[in-house]
Amino acid sequence: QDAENENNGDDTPVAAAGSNDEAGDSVTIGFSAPAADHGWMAAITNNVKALEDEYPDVDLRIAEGTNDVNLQISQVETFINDGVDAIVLLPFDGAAMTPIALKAMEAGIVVVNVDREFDDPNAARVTVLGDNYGMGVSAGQYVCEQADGNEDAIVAEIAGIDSLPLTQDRSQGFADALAECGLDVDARQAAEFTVESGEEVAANLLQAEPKIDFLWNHDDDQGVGVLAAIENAGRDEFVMVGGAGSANAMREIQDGSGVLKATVIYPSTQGADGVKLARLVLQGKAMSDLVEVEVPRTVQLYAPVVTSENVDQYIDSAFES
Amino acid sequence: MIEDVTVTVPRRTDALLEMSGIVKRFPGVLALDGVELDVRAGEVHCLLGQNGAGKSTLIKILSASYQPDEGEILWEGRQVALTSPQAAMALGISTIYQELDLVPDLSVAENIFLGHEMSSAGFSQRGATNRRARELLERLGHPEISATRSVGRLSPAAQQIVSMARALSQDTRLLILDEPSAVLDHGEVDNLFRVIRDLTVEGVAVVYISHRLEEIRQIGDRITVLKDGRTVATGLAVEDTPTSELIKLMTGRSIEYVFPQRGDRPSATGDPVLDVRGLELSGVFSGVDLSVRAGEIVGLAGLVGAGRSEIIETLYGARRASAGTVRVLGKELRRGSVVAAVKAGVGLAPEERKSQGLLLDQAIYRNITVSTLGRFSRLGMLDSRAERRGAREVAESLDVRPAGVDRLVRLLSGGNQQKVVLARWLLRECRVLLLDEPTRGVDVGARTEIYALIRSLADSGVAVVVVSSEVEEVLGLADRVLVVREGRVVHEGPANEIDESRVLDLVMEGNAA
Amino acid sequence: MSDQSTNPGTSRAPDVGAVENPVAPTGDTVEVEQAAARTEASTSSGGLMSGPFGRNLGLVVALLLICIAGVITAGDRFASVDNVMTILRYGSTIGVVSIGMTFVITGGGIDLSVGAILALSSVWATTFATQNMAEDTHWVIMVIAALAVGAGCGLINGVVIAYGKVVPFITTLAMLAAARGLAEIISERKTQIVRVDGFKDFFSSEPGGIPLIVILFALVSLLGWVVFNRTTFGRRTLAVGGSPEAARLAGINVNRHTVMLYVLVGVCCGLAALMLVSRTSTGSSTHGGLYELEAIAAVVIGGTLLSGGRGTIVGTVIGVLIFATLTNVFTLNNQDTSTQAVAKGLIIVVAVLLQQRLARRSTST
Amino acid sequence: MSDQSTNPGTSRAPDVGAVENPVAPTGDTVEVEQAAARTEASTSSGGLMSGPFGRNLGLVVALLLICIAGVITAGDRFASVDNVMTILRYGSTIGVVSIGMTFVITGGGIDLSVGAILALSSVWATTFATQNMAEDTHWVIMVIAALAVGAGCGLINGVVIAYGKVVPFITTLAMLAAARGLAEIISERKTQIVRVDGFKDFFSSEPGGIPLIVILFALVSLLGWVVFNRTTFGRRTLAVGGSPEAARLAGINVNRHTVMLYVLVGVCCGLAALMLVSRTSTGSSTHGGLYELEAIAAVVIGGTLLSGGRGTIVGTVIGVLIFATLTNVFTLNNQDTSTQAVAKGLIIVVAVLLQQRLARRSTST
Ligand SMILES: Nc1ncnc2c1ncn2[C@@H]1O[C@H](COP(=O)(O)OP(=O)(O)OP(=O)(O)O)[C@@H](O)[C@H]1O
Ligand SMILES: Nc1ncnc2c1ncn2[C@@H]1O[C@H](COP(=O)(O)OP(=O)(O)OP(=O)(O)O)[C@@H](O)[C@H]1O
Ligand SMILES: [Mg+2]
Ligand SMILES: [Mg+2]
Repeated sequence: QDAENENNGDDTPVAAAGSNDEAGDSVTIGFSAPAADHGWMAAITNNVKALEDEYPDVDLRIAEGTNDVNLQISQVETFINDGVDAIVLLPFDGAAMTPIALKAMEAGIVVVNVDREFDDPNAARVTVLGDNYGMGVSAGQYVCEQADGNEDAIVAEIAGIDSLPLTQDRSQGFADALAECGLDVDARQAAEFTVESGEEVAANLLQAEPKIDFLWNHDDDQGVGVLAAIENAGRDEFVMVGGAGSANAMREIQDGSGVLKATVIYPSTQGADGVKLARLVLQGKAMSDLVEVEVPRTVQLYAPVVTSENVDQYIDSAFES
Repeated sequence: MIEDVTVTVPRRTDALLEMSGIVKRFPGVLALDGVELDVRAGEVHCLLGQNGAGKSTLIKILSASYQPDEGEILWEGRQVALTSPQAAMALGISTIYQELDLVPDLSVAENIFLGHEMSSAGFSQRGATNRRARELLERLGHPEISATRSVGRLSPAAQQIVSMARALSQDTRLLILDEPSAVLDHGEVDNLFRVIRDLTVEGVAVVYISHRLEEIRQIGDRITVLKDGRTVATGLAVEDTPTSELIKLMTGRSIEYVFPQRGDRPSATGDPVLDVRGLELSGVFSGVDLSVRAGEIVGLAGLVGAGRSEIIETLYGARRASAGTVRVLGKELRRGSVVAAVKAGVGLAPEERKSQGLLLDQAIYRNITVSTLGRFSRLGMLDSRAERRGAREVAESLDVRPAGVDRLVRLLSGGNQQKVVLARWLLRECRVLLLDEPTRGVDVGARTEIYALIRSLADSGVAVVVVSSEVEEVLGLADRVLVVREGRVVHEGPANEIDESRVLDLVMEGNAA
Repeated sequence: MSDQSTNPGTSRAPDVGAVENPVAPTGDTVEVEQAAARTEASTSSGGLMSGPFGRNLGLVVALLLICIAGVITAGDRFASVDNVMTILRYGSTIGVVSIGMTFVITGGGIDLSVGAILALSSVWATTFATQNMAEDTHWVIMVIAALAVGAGCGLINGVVIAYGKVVPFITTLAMLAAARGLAEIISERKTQIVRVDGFKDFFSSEPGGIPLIVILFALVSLLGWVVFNRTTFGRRTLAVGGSPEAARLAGINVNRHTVMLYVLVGVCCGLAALMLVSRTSTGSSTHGGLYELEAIAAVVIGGTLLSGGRGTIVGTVIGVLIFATLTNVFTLNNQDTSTQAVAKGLIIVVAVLLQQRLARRSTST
Repeated sequence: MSDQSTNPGTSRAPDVGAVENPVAPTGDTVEVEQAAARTEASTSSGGLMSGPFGRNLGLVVALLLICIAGVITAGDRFASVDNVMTILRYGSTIGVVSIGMTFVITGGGIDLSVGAILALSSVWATTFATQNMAEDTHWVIMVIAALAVGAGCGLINGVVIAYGKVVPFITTLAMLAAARGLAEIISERKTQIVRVDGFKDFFSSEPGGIPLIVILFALVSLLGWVVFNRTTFGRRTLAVGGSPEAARLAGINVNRHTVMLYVLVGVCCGLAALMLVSRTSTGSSTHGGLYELEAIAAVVIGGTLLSGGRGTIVGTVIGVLIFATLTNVFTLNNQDTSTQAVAKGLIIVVAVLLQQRLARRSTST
């Protein structure tokens, strides 16, 4: 309470960001996400957990990660029953979680939608989006750059779980960007975001395509398996681009001796960003670098390409898969 | 009794059922090869034949559980095609199968009416069903069987009654009973016969299959004999056909002595090989003392349900005794361990041959060597040549038919299956052999062979314990007899000092009161 | 020739009397007692209250223990009407599937394709075509579509199993792959959003304060109980599962009955699909993931014999509630997935052991 | 009867014919007939080659058809040594697990926890502690760790099943949850990368141009075949699975044998974990996802009876190859996952039907 008062009376103009970090009213925030069955998703949850120590004024309730929308709905119901102040939701399936999110909003709870978008704008106060389409575009543009006008280059793609909308978006962005420079995807297989599936799919794909020029792999976690398959097959004639941006992939890029030359970041801090924004909304704060006095409705994160040139800039914030 | 029947039953001569030229092939087996059978209303027609002669196959064709490959069936003079069990039932053919076919988790009443449930709009009429079931059970003389009890809880004998009730629950014109008496004791069999007579008076025809020839004498009117899938005699009048001739028709040879001669037994005075003291299984039996010497055969007589099976299963370690000791050659066995018993040289031929004794879907030789695998292996590697040779030797010495140890046990006749179980322990050269109903469902020929085999095993120094519901068998085979009633041994003494009626008295005592 | 109809004593030991004969020393001493306990329990199925209660004592105790754990760790947050509704709403979908699964398993089969059928039904009911038709006519069209798809898949399963003689495990595994694949193709892997308001309004209504899907689950359970225990269909299911040969000889058309069982579970999946569609307002090829394992687990924990011939609807309902409550208590306590998984594994085994011991005690006195 | 006893060649028939029964389990009513057919076949089977071949004719045909499809659609890309190695490498991990699964299923059990045990083994073997230890001592420590973890999990499964009398389905389902949860806790849900070079070098070596993991799979299959068909252990497994009660009364220690079966499959999972670790150069709690279904499918398609008592190692190996080749052909043709799933479902059913029909024909002539 002392801290709170201090905070209120504190007008130091140093860094507005700093003042946002200072303790405010105690708030309870529920967090629910899909099952942490791969590195990126695990990093999402870990980053959220880390906030608990950072903000003593936030009481974080983290529900079990699940890929069953029925269960995830019931978790949100539990949050509503509990009367939490805000719910940060990374839905397994955005559309499927919309009704319950609406219900939470109706109950006066601040809902922050992360990563996979609801199909009703009223279902969330703030939406934090990674840019899946943009991620595909970034990867495609990088490939175009490297192909440098060669329209015969053979491009392969190893996607993530194919039944997720985000995978569709990434592939769409990739295809659209390639089309700009006259390329297209010659072989595409979907893995399951796991190391094992990455290895399996890559081993077969490499066999199917005796010569490849570019390979985009959607996810660096399954990428560990893809790289293993490439090593097993003794192939090195192509350039591989990763996705998500794990520390592992960045070390690989830094090292520069392998096929992996770049990766497109898909921030694993989205969940944590969602929690931070929820806190700001609840405490009536704004994003201090903006003039705007309210937290904006939508925040879309940027999907930069990391190459050996700029890897040092990103490697420290990358997640360990 | 028999005279009564022949007087009161109005004999009709017109055949209710005629089967002719019935052929049934199974892959590699010609089970029926032109069988003839005619059955008249109101008669008890007995079907005789050795194990594997084709009796069960024939009646399964009659109940439309199998389709014949050739031959025709006339019902009241009209040719019929029995295409499904329902079609047979619609004609009024009810069957009690050799292998009890009941659903353990349904109640008695539900089993009785399974397939022709009393229902309205799909809803079971439980009240009416139970009432009808009780009536049927009462008619069968077993009002004590609760209609709502689940069948799995009943003793085999009671299950047999339920099967009967099931057969009677429909309008029956022809009742087929395939070895119904195998699980019944004396009193029960008499009761069964009473029911059968009541039915024949009403004009129901009965086809009766049994390996106990004295039953045929008691209940039968006419006889058809099958041998190797062919009819060797049909329509024989029971009164005019001596048993010896029946045996000859069935087996193709004459059998003089059913039970082997007891030799003089010097070993019977030696130390006991098997010594049981104060054995108890709480709630089932208690205070059982039993000692068997090398070369001795001890018989356990008693009613079905007296607990004889439990006694030998317990001393074998298949159930954990609540008190008492079992010693083999002076060494005490670990309680509740079959492995220890087998190691010590004890062998058991269990009561339920098919489910407890045999690996039905495996070859004969594997069933024989399953307890002796160690002998045919080095460091766990089997020498299957030696294994087969070993198995073949025993199988041949027991005359398991057909020869050849690669056949699946499932396809053997009951008698030969029993020989396979015996062969297992013969191969193991065990010191103590426990036999539970060794001749249940076994034909006269094989029965004689099995008796002889048991005797010769004893003569070679094995201590044998035999449980049997046929008092005659116990008295004929054993040297010493123990009578068991309600979990207690009520009499013990040499077999030749007690007769059948005395045993029956002992067994019934208390039941009658 | 008619080789199919000529076989006695088929896959099970032919001697039914002997197989489950209480006199037989089954397994070992422990098992004999269990067999006795089990049969005892099923004989006393006379009264609705006394029977199921004694029989399911272990389960009820397990459920109570979980509830007590919930109250201790989460207090009023656990023991509130809202929370109970949350648990029930969550359990309803899988519950309806589990009721159907109880029939199939009791009838001697198994269905691994329930989740996939659910997904396919949900997708089919929410395709643009169906929704357009529904808008033009009535949303009941969507309901019919879902149920018909479920029934159709069940029919295929049933026919392949009963007449093609392919073992249920393989048949339904194939259906799992095929139905989910088809759902993905139809939906083009997109989540399909329900736009028909009548449908949404109906299914998310809460007559008397109780969510409709919970009411549906209750109705299906009740109906399931009646069919299972009070109709010839239910009794024949036990016969077909416990002893197909005996059932055949009793004149039951075992093949047809088998087909009906799979159609039944298919229809249950269709209904569950509708419930999930209303809950999520979407149809998706990812719906119902791993429902097969969850449903089978609930059924088996409930006391239905995996090898067929013995089943209990009440047990299944309690089994479903145990899993739903357990998950809820974990959520209330902020447990992470991994600890939950380990704890769940332990709890499953302990519940079954408890159930066995208590069932034996309660019937051996 | 007499035609039976004069059947020639019974005495010199080698035991192979009888060991692995030729006919796939086919539902219910056809079985006795098949049983008869089987004897027929086993009495007349000439040698080692004809036995497994005739018996698995349907499977071999299915595999050939898939290969032909591969050659037609992908030509040399399919029919190359490299591609064959790709298929084999892919099938090796699941293959080793399936060999173990064949034993458990034949012995009357089932193991749903194989994937989870594999994950736990892989994680344990690659924890930093172990890796550090391995650097200090020798990478063999990692091998021992993986095998020991597999054996330990199997031991727990076996003891709970054999002595606790909890049905295998529930026990191993619980183990599935628990082992995967534990794997996540140990690895903190991170993918653990193998840093020990000796290990990598050894496992990714290709003696004679054949990848070591393929050689391991071949060795395990061979060993499995020998144990299954030529040892007392294999023989007892058949007995225990066929009729546990008869086996027990014949003096077999059924409980101990059951425990050994689960330990065996556990060790197979440990070995498969090492293979997967070397192949992906990582240990992860996500390894082995859905292996339980894949392994069971391969085993059952191969002709092992799901209810126990009859099994075939050769069939299992062909079953594994069918699935691996199928996946490969789909990938070569750039098929999407959904189409693959639908096609796989159809192919599974067709393969089993084919197998049944051909096995019956080949043995009834
Ligand atoms: N389903 C079947 N498949 C193959 N052979 C069979 C089948 N059923 C019976 N057999 C064979 O047909 C013959 C006749 O068998 P059946 O059961 O009719 O004999 P049975 O006279 O009833 O003998 P028992 O007195 O032992 O009951 C036997 O050789 C038997 O092995
Ligand atoms: N597991 C069990 N559960 C319930 N009752 C049982 C069980 N085992 C045996 N009984 C009952 O115990 C009694 C003794 O049966 P048992 O079979 O030992 O008698 P028996 O003298 O051997 O008769 P039989 O001639 O039929 O073998 C019977 O009434 C039987 O129903
Ligand atoms: Mg017979
Ligand atoms: Mg007995």
